[in-house]
Amino acid sequence: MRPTVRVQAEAFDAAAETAHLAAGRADIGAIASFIGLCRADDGLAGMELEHWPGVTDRAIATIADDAATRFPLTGCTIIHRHGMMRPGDAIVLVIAASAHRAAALAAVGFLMDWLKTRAPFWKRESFADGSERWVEAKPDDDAATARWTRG
Amino acid sequence: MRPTVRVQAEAFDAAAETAHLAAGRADIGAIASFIGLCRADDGLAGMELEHWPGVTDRAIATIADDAATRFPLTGCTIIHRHGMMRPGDAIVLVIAASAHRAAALAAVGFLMDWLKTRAPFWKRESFADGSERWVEAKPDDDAATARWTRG
Amino acid sequence: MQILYFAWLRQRTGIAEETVVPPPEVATIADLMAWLGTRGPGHAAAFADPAQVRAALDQDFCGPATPLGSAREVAFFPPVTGG
Amino acid sequence: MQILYFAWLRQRTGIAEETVVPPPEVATIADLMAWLGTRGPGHAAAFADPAQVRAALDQDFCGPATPLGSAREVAFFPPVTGG
Repeated sequence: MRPTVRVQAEAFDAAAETAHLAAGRADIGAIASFIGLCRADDGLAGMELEHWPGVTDRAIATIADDAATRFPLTGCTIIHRHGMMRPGDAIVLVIAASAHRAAALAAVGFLMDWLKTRAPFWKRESFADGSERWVEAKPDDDAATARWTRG
Repeated sequence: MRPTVRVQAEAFDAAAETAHLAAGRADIGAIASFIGLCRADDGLAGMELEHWPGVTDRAIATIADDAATRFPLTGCTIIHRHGMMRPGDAIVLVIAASAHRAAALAAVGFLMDWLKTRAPFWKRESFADGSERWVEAKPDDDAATARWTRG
Repeated sequence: MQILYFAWLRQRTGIAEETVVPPPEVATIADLMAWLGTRGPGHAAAFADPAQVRAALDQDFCGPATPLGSAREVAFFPPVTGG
Repeated sequence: MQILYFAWLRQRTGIAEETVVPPPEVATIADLMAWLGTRGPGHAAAFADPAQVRAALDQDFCGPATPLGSAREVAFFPPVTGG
């Protein structure tokens, strides 16, 4: 199983990516997916996602390969956007396909926890009043990621 | 939040349902979804899903309302098909939207566990050699559902 | 009293529903299963292993010890397999 | 040695990258942060709280005690906030 990983400025088409994972197969019983979107909290006007070209892609590919060894997946797709996001924009897409639902759902949870805490992205929020701030990492996200290394 | 619940013979459009949950909102940070599909295991040719008209719909609506009290969701959609499924066909769609990813992902896991063990559907598999069998309930599924009632 | 059968209970009894008037000593779901099992070979096959049969009384899922009370409809079916 | 800055480290230093030749006593990532912090007020602001700075040595994430060895590229950035 070769994961699909893309870091891109363009919007993605979740339905097309899902169809691509399932095309021509009859061994998939479960497709779990996650879309992360830009919220308009606190009068947010936009959010700029900075990445490290080349390195971010490879870091995500490593995480995807790790997921493929942890869970019996038939396919896995991760697309993470960079650049300026507006409220309502979709930022990240994770899809995991498997014979069974538990593996597909767990893989998506695992991948999102790792993307949050290990993929080199930095978010700068800009607000209607012209102010800006860098988003700080959340201890909760680190704790969520630590779940996967315990035991 | 009013969940959307449908039990129908027709195929569903996951992308349209997702777009419907997100339309006109900027308070959604996470959309988790699950699609269950018919696998071609053991030469399966088709799977007939029997339901209890009226009662199945209400049982799913009750589960969806329960999810909405357990998790801070902005929206939730459950569509379950009945009738004859062929390998590769999508059978069930669950989508949960929330401000944050943990709630959306947990709600989808919760809903799938409950659909598997509490929603009145019965599956009859038919095989290439003409044989048929009723799918038996899995102890694993009961255990998965029991997770949500512990503690 | 209306009885509904689903899945292999419908297949074995050969009917989706029937109207019955059980005798007064049939007081619980378990009693009703035992009594219905005497109605013919198909019914006997359907209720041969009561542990594999689930029930709903007036559309509420219930266990075998549940009293029938003034129920108008009882449904019998195997453990569900949705999702 | 090539130094890369991301996010608010880039903003505070005012540069995305620079080439430096640290003195031989600069042996670890922590040493390098302290030394870079002396290069000007922007650099001082960037490295004012080293606990908030993460590093990668030749594109591998590493801790502050990591020896620089013969590294060609060191990147500095805040804790990541993807997803």
